[in-house]
This record gives sequence, structure tokens and C-alpha cells, in this order.
Amino acid sequence: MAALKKETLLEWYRQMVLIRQFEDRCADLYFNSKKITGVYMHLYSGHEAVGVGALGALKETDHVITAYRDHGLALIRGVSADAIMAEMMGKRTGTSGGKGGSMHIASRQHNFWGGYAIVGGHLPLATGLALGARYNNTDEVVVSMIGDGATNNGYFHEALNMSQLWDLPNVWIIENNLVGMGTRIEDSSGQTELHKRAIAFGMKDLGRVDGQDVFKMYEAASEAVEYARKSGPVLIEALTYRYEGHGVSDKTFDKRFGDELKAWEARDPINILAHHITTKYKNMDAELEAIKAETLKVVDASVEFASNSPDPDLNDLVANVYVGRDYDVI
Amino acid sequence: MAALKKETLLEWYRQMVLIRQFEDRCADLYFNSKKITGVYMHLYSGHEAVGVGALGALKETDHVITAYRDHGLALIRGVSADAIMAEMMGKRTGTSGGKGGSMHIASRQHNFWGGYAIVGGHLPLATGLALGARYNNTDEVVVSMIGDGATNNGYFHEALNMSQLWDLPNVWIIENNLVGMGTRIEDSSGQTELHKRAIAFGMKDLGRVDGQDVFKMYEAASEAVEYARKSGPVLIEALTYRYEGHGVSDKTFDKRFGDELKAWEARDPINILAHHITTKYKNMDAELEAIKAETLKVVDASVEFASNSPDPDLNDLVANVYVGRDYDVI
Amino acid sequence: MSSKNISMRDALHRALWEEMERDERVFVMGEEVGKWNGTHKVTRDMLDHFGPRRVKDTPISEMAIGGAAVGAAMYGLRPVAEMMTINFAFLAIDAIINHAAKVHYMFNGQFTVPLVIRAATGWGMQATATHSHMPEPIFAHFPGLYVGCPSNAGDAYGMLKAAIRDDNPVLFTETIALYPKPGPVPDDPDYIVPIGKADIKRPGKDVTIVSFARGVEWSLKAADALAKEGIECEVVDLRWLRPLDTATVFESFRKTNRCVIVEECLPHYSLGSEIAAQIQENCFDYMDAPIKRVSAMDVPLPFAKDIELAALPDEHKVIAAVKEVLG
Amino acid sequence: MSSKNISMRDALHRALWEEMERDERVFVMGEEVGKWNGTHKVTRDMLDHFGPRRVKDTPISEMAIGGAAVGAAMYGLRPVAEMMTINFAFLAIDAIINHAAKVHYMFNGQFTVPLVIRAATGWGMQATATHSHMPEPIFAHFPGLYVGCPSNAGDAYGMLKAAIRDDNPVLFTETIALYPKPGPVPDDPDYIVPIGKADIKRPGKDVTIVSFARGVEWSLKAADALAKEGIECEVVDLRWLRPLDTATVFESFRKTNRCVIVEECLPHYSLGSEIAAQIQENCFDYMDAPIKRVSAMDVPLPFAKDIELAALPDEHKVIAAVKEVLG
Ligand SMILES: Cc1ncc(C[n+]2csc(CCOP(=O)(O)OP(=O)(O)O)c2C)c(N)n1
Ligand SMILES: Cc1ncc(C[n+]2csc(CCOP(=O)(O)OP(=O)(O)O)c2C)c(N)n1
Ligand SMILES: [Mg+2]
Ligand SMILES: [Mg+2]
Repeated sequence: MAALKKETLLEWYRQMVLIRQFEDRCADLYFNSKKITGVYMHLYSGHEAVGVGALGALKETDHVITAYRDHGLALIRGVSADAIMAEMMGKRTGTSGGKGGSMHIASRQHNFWGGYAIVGGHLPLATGLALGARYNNTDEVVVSMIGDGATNNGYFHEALNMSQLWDLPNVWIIENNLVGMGTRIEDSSGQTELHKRAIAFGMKDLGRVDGQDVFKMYEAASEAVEYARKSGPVLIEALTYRYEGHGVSDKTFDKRFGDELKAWEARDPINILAHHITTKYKNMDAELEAIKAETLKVVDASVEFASNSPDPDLNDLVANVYVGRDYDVI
Repeated sequence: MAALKKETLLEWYRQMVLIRQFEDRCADLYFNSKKITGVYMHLYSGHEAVGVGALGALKETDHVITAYRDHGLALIRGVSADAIMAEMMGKRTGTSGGKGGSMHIASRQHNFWGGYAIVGGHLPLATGLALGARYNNTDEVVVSMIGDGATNNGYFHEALNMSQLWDLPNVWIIENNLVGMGTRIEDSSGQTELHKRAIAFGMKDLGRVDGQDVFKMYEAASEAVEYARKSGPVLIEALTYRYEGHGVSDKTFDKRFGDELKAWEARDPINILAHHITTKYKNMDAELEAIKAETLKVVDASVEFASNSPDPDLNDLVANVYVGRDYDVI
Repeated sequence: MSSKNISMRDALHRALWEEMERDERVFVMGEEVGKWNGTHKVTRDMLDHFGPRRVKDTPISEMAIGGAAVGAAMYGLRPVAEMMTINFAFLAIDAIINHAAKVHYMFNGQFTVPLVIRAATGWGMQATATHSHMPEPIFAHFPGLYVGCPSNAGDAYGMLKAAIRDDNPVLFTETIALYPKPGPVPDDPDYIVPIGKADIKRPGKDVTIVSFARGVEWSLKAADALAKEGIECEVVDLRWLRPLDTATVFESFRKTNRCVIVEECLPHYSLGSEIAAQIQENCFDYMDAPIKRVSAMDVPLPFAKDIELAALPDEHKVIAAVKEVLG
Repeated sequence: MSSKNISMRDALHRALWEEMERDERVFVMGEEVGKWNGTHKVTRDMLDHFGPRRVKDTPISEMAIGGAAVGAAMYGLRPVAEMMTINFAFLAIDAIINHAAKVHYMFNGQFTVPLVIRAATGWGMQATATHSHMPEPIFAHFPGLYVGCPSNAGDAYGMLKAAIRDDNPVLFTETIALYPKPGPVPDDPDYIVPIGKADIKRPGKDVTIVSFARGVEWSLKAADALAKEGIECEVVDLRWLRPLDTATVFESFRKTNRCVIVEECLPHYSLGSEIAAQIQENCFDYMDAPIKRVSAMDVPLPFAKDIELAALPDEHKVIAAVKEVLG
């Protein structure tokens, strides 16, 4: 791995802190001020190093797609916090005009192809995007995040097999946070070393990576991206942990996994990176604090922006059902 | 492997010859006399040793389920040729009263749970049968045949994973005849050593077996059945070959795979067994000929029986849509 | 009969619990039904009480949940498989319509499939486009399957029992918005609401309102409001979309000569279509006005609360439709 | 316009071929579309001519075929994905209705899905219960998707071109029994049959017969026979089940005041239901008789030839229904 610049490390730090703050704020807006409503909202807290490390290995022309736990990845891709927060609140200025909500953040312009709420459903879409990239003779790769629970779904099997058959530039990253809703991997997968599933497709297996450590993630992802760009698909399993309940409806998470959570928090991805930075460079504390203050302003501003944004109206309700067709609603 | 009795070998021979003759007759009845009609009929010729060896390892209380290439397995299980042939002709005396046809031969009484025409669709059914066997605390195992093409379907992944999670008594046997319709395994599976897919489920992998040699099949299946009875699921890949086109609509098979077919015919499963018998025991030629003559009579009689059987009528058309409900048809 | 007022959630929980106590072949499988106590808490405490043999958490494998439940039912068990929400049942639709619904027929009665597939259904919670289906009519399109959709606690109790005790496969959907609503549930553990029997939830002579599930609530509210204006609506709760109790619908229509159909479903090729078609075909001479349908709007469901609710039927839309058919 | 008489199979083949020549973004994927030349030979010789980049044989992975086609379409290609037969599309229904049909809406127009999913459909060939569906109405239930089902070679040609050139996802089904039937196909490579436009296949004043796909054949035969008895049927070929050209249907009905709907589909929650419901709602004052539906019988399809055919609609059943609505 080429030596990383200081700016890169600080940028990673900024991204990770921004995500954490953004997610914390979302929880607050949902549970306290009730400015965010609905039944589904899944936070990325705890996973930050996976996303930042993996997406750090990409070019702007590369592509990212994921499931419903999507806010963090959108932020990393550079989608504005304003637009994401507005989407969380169902506002017209949101990434999806308020029609997608928390689970469906996307930004075509950032090659962020969206969050998808049907478990596994986005995986063949990723195969198709990669097919497009190859078809058009580009050097683009497609990174897809996959939950550990999602690897038990038929979509996973069919999509990954197809990507292998066609040597597509897919980087498949399992975000193994050990659980899908309340089901532990031992209770959901006959094979708990999920990266080994690569062998079912004859796919290159980059093994299990420490998903708390952004350097390890970056390294593995860089290798994967290079491989995918030149040769074909590759599978990585990143071990990480979900700091919050599955989604906002999960109230018993603390009770169920309390001790385990503490152990993972001891290896918090933001702390690991901060420790690295402060060890490597001198007198960084103030700079890190400044970054935190700056990202907090970004989050504050996003709430302000979203709160003051207009709601979608009845025209939005019937818009975009079809391309280029005024829609009659009966 | 315990020493096999001469009667066992002769019984295997009888089964294999009966299948071959039965399938040849089906082809004749379809293409020449047109006594068998419809668009789907898939013959088992070439696969005989797989079925005979595998099912030879079972008790009567064990269970078998398969896809649409089902005549041979039904015969091995002891379903009468009469009833199978009648089903082929859509007669009321058929195994499914003429409502199932070639692809849906079943006999509850023989624990032959049927042929299924949706590729992969029977695999979770097999998981469910095995769940029933465990639930009721029996020692029964469930053998499921799987086409090589079917292993690329989501059903395969989900059903096998579930069987592993629940330690179910499933013996999963891939009948790898190298092709699904016209698609070669290299063009359908990223992993062409299909038994290796077991690792995706943490399942016991019994490897690749020579499916032309009934002894090898029997040996592998015996080990598998014993394992499944005591412990949990197991996967076997049997290499074999489809002597005919995929189904009756496949007219170009000879042209596409002509030379390969010849190579496989040189290792014909019936010849291999006959050679073994005549080598091991003296003066068996007449006996083998007698068996052939006897099975031919069985086939002749089945055609006679089926031809003289009544067609289902309109009452049959509306019967068994629901259990215990007279059905109003609008 | 004595009864207790409990929520639909509790009524379903009690029905399932009692049936599991009554018949050892009945067991529960699905995502999060065990340790998590069920996404909608209908299976709560069951893992503790019945143990892992009879309460089986599954992976996120809807195809296999559907198919394995069919296999277990063929074997002789009586699975109650939970699809979490009906939205995920699309991944199991092949197992449901090609196997659950056809195995009995295709093999000429050799196998039966005494299976209940439970799924939460409906919308209006900002669950967005992929998680807001109410596609029961498309399942009811296929013969071999029953489809039941209770509108209240008591029916839910008796209908789920009927479904579990029946030897046919049943898709049983539970409207999420109705889970917390209380209603009287008979104290009789053998209380059964027969499969295929509609229920007149409110008698009336001026207009027939045909509905099911949450539509019944809107219909009853509308009927209450209209009664104040002297309009008497007869509210028919179909309860089952298959088999359809058209006899009850026709009888009511022949009395009122006017009809509004209220459904939470999308409008096209739907419940309203079928009922309107059947009425005009069978009660033509009794028709005093065109039959109106009140359905969800024909759009994927958006996240934003107000426009989502705008797309949903409600009592006001029912009232407007009733007034329209009254001319 | 000059035209040639070719089979519907050849018309589809030609349309697809020409569109692939015209637009490099158009490509074909599916089971057996390449080396096998297509299960129904619509894609024959295409692998040889266009090569493996544009003609992609897939594994037996319907979920991934559906989903990957959506992804490729979002990327900017114009996939024509073949499902071999509509029966296997149940395994792709989640990808079709949750992603193909909703991605444009759910992300507020950021992505488009210019995708055609082709599938052979229909029954009457002893293909048995799991392989004899004609479930187009259940796909047409969902907004965001178009559904086209041609009844003849010329329409098939122009409709497939329209589908490929449109920026929306289209489910395009081809009745197996119609593949060999010849009909005139215009020599114009830009001949388009607009999406959502029905066609009057035979004018008449006494009864409107609404149908699509193979039902049109039965309807026209019935109309011929009835003409000899002096009964003039107007045969409306819907061509698209979504969007539905109800304007054409209503116009015809307001002239004839009587209607029979003919479909190869199952009867419940189906095309006949929707059309009958819409006519009674919109043309109530023009109704001289109840609208009749001629559908497949409400059973899974059996193997045995005679009883299978007994379950299928045909011109005799159409004739009987027309006579019934004429009183
Ligand atoms: C097909 C489908 N089945 C079930 C669900 C309900 N569901 C939503 S998230 C989830 C758990 C997914 O777990 P995992 O893949 O590990 O992702 P994580 O939430 O841990 O990020 C389930 C079961 C769904 N959305 N889609
Ligand atoms: C879900 C589904 N997709 C496609 C088909 C069409 N089809 C029938 S058999 C077959 C090939 C299966 O090949 P394989 O599993 O290798 O079995 P084999 O025919 O070689 O025994 C295909 C594609 C089907 N019946 N079901
Ligand atoms: Mg997880
Ligand atoms: Mg094969």
C-alpha cells in the first residue's frame, strides 16, 4: 500500500465523524423531536471504517450500491448532508424528492445508485451495473455492500454467480455485523466464514478483514478494486458491528447484546483512526476537534435546511410513475 | 462397503435395463406412434447408475424427490411401469391420474414425492420433508436429485443452507450431466466443481463421484445416507451424461455434442455393470438376456395397459383443486 | 358466548398458541419468529414456551421458507410460516402458487398441503414503495389457495384457527394498522370463522359497501357518518378473497341496488374489479347505479407522510363514493 | 405500406434484430437465447451475428436475470431479457415489480429503466399446471410497468419495437400458440404500434368483444360465424394490458351496448374483471345486458389433452357468450 497522505487520513476522519454525528442526529430527530417519522430508519454507526475504507479506494467514476443502511455511504460519496437529511424528513429537496425516505437515498450524479430495502434485491442490480460498465468498455468498478443476513438469500447466489461467469468488475463487500435484525450468523448461515462463499462461484476470495480498522479496509478494498478493474469480481468479508438496534423499531438491542457491544466499542473505528493520526503526527488534537466542530455544523445546517424545505405535493405524488407520460390517477 | 450379493447386482441390472427400455419406448411412443403427446418429456437414459446406485442405499421408509427427469427414479422406487406409462399418456390410471404427465410422476405409497418442473423448486420441498422426518423423530432420510443447471438457482442456495442450519437428513445429489438444456456448466456456473458449493453452507462434501459406475454411486450414497441419518445433510456430485436431447423439443443435440456422446457411451453404465457381473460370476450371459427379456415384457405390458386405460373426464378436471371442497367452476 | 376485548395482535397470538397446544403437528417458522418474538409480536414468548423444535427462526430465505413449509406440510406437519410482511412473499410466490396451491391437484390428491402462510400487510406508515403492498388479489387469482384477511380481533382469531385446521394452503394476511385495535374475542377455543364466509358488519338498505381488512373500518366510519344524514349502508366484510362469498354480496345488492367497493389495494385487476364484474353479471336487473370502487391510488407509495396518506383510501373517500352512487 | 406475410415468430425476430442493428445499447440476455438460438427461436442466429457481448446466455437464475437487466438498464443500456416462459417470471416478480417498476419513482426520476422482459405465454399444449400460466393481469396490477401482449405478427413487430424504444420497463408476452401464425408485417423498420393503443380488429354494431393475444383469434372466428347469423361483432384487441385503452373500449360499447370479454387467463381478479368493472362504471346508461366473461376455467391445468382443452376458452364459448348477452 502506497503511503497515505495526511490529508487523506484527515478526510477519512472527517467522513467518519460526520457519519456518526449525522446518525446520532437522525436518532434524536426520530425519537425526540419527531422531525423524522415513519417505521424504517437504519443507522450506519459502527460501520464507518468499512464504508470509508472501501469507498476510499474508488475513483469518482466508480459506482456504489447498497441496502437500506445507506446514509453513511451516501455521505462518503459526497452527497450533501442537506439533501440526505431532507430525504430523511420526506422533503422535496431530498435526494429522492421525499419519495424514497431513509432506505432509498441515491444520487445519480455521485454514482451512488441507492439504497434498496428488499434484502438482496440490489445485488443483481449491481451485476447489471457492472455489465453496463464492461459493455461500454469503461474501467469502472461497482462496489456493492451486502449484509451478513443477505448472503442467505437466493439473490446473493444468483447475482454473484452471474458476475463471475461474465468476469464483471464487481467488488462484493459483506458487511458482517454478526446479525441480521435479531438473527445471529450462526443461526442464519451454515457457513459462518462468509467470505468462503466465494468458492461456490469460483470467485476470488479476499478473506475476512477487520472492518473496524479503516487502513485494513482500505488496503483490502484497494486490492479488490484493482483486481475487479482488470480481471473480474472479488468478495471481501468485513467484520464490523452495529452500534444501534437493527432499525428504529428495535428496542431491545441493548439488552440482547449489551456486553458484546461494549467490547466492540472498545475498538471503535473512529478512535482507532484518531489514535493512528495522533500517534503518527504531533499535536493533532486541536485539528481533530476542529474537524468535529465543522462536521457538527454541517449536520446542524442540514437539519435547518431540511426543516425549512417544502413538502412534496400532489403533483409529486403522481410524477415519475412513468417516464414521459402524464399519469392519470383513477 | 459390505460385499454385495449377487441378487443385488442382478436387481440393479434389472432396474437399469428396465429404465433404458422404458425410456426408449417413451421416445418411440412420442416420435413415432404419437401415443405420448405434449411438449415436455425428459428421459433418464445415461443416468441409470446414478439413480440405481443412490436409491439402492435407501430403506423403503426413506424418501426421494426430483425434478422433471423422473421416470427412471420412479421405476427404481418400485412404482409400476403400468402406472407410469399411463401417466405418460395422460390416462386416469396414471400415477397422477393423467393430470401430471411425464414431469409429475409421484407415488406417495413408495415415498416417491414426485418430479417437479420448476427448476430448483423441489429443493426446499426436500428441506421440508427432511424437517418433517426430524420433527417426528424418525430415522428417515430424504434424497433429492439436482441438475447441474439447477445449482445456479436461488432455490438451491436457500434450501441447502437451511438444511445445514437445521442439521436435516438431506442427501443432496447433483446429477451433473454437464449441461442444462443447451448450456454447458462452464457457461452456467462460476464454480464447475459443483460439489464444492457445499462449502458455502458449511456442509459435508462427499466430492465428485463417477456416476457411470453403479458401485461407486452406491458406495458414496451409502456413506451419505448413513451420515445424513445420524448427523445432517451432505452433498454429492455425480458425473454422468444425458444420452438424449434435453427433452423432446431438443432436436439438435446430436449435432452439438456428437463426439462427446460417443465417448460417454463407451462408459455406458449398463455395460459397466454387466461387465462386472460377467467377470465376477460364470456363465451369466443367458441370465442377463433373460432379465432383458423380462423387463421388455414389463414395458410392453405397460404400453398395453396404458393404451387400454380410460382418459380422465370433466369430473377429474375439477377434482382435487381443494381438499374436501366441491369445486364450483365458473 | 362470553368474550374478552383484546387487540387483534393478541387475538392472533392466542389463536396460534392454542392451536399449537391442541395439535402437536402445528409449528411456526419464519424470519425473527423466535428470539425476536416476531416482527409484529404475534409469536411472542412462543420460543420460550414451545422450544426450538416448534418455533423455528429462519434465515432471510423466503423461497426456502415457502418451499420448505410446503414440503413439511406434504409430509404431514401443519406449518404456520411467517413471511414477516407480504412484500417479501413475492420472493416466495413461485413456491406458493406453483407448489403450495398445485401439488394437491397435480399429483391427483396424493399429497395435501395443510399450510398457513401468515404475512403482515397494508400501508400508510411511510414504509415506501417496496414495503407498502397489499397484493392479496394477485394471490387470490390462483386456484388451489385460500386467502383470508381479517378486519378485526374476533374474526382474526376465528379465521386463523379455521386456516390452521383446514387441509388446504391458506395465505393469511394481517393488516399492520389493525394489530393494536381491540375487539371482542370469544372465550371458546374452538371458535371458528368458516373459510369463505363473508359477514355483514352493519345492516342497511340503501347502499351495499363491500370491503375487507382495514377497508371495513373506513366503511363503518363512513356508514356511521352517512346514517346521520339518513343514509343506511350495509357493510359486507368479505373476510376471504378466496373463496369469495358472492352469495352474500349478491343478496345484499339485490336489496340495496347500489354498491361501493372499498379496498386498500391498487385499483387495477383487483378486488373491486372482480366484485363489480360479478355483481353486474349476476344482479344486472337490480342495478340502479354504476358500482364505484374506492382503492389506493395507482402509484407506487411515496415516503412523505401527507402524500402517502393522500394516496390511501379513507372514510371521506368512501362517503363521497356512496353519495355518488346514490346519485 | 408494403408488407410481407411472415409468422409472428419471424416478425419478433426481425423486430429484435433490426432494433439491435439500429441501437448498439440494445442487447439480449436470458436462458438459451444464444447457442440454443432461443427456446422459441426468436433469437436465432443472433449470437453468431452480434456476438457474445450482445447476446448473453445466462444460468437458470431468473432473479438475477430480472435484477441484472434492471441494473444494466439503469446504467444506460437497453436490455431485452428473455424469461423463456412467463411461468419462470414468478421467480423474477420481485425484481420486476419492486425494482423495474419502482426505481424511477422511488428515486424521483434519477434513474430510468428502459427494459423489455420478453416471455412466452399461454397454454393448451399439455404443459401442465406449473407451465401453463397466463398471469399477465397480475403483472399489470402494478404501476410503473407496461404490459404488452400481441395477437398477431404485425402487431408483434410494431409493439416489440415500441417496447424497446420506450424508456419504461415493459413486460412483453408472446403467446406460444401464435408463434407460427403468419400475418402481414409492414416493410417499414420504423413501424411502431404505440404503447397503450387498442385496435379494432373487426368493426361491428351488435356486440363488443374485448380481448387480447390468442383471445382475438377466438373472437374473430366467433365473429365470422355469428356474422352468418346476422350478428355483427366489433372485436377490440387491447394489445396492452397496461396502460389500458379504455377510451376505445368505451366508444365501442356506447355503440353496441353489449360486451363479451375473452381472455386466456384465469377468471378471478383478471382482465375480464377489470374491463367489466370499468364499463359498468363509465358506460352505465349504455348497458343493455350484463357483460359476460369468457376465461380459462378456474383450475390448475391438467396434462391430459382433452380435459386441458375443455378448460381453455375457444370460439364456441365466445359464440355462446355473445348469444347470451344478446338475450
Ligand atoms: C427479502 C426481504 N426479507 C426480509 C426483509 C426484512 N429485513 C429487513 S433488514 C433484515 C435483516 C438484514 O440483515 P443484514 O443483511 O445482516 O443487514 P444489516 O441490517 O445487519 O445491515 C430483514 C430480515 C426484507 N427487507 N427483505
Ligand atoms: C425456474 C425455471 N427456469 C427455467 C426452466 C426451463 N428449463 C427446464 S429444464 C432446464 C435445464 C435444467 O438443467 P439441469 O438442472 O442441468 O437438469 P437436466 O435437464 O440436465 O437434468 C431449463 C432451463 C424451468 N423449468 N424452470
Ligand atoms: Mg447484519
Ligand atoms: Mg444437467
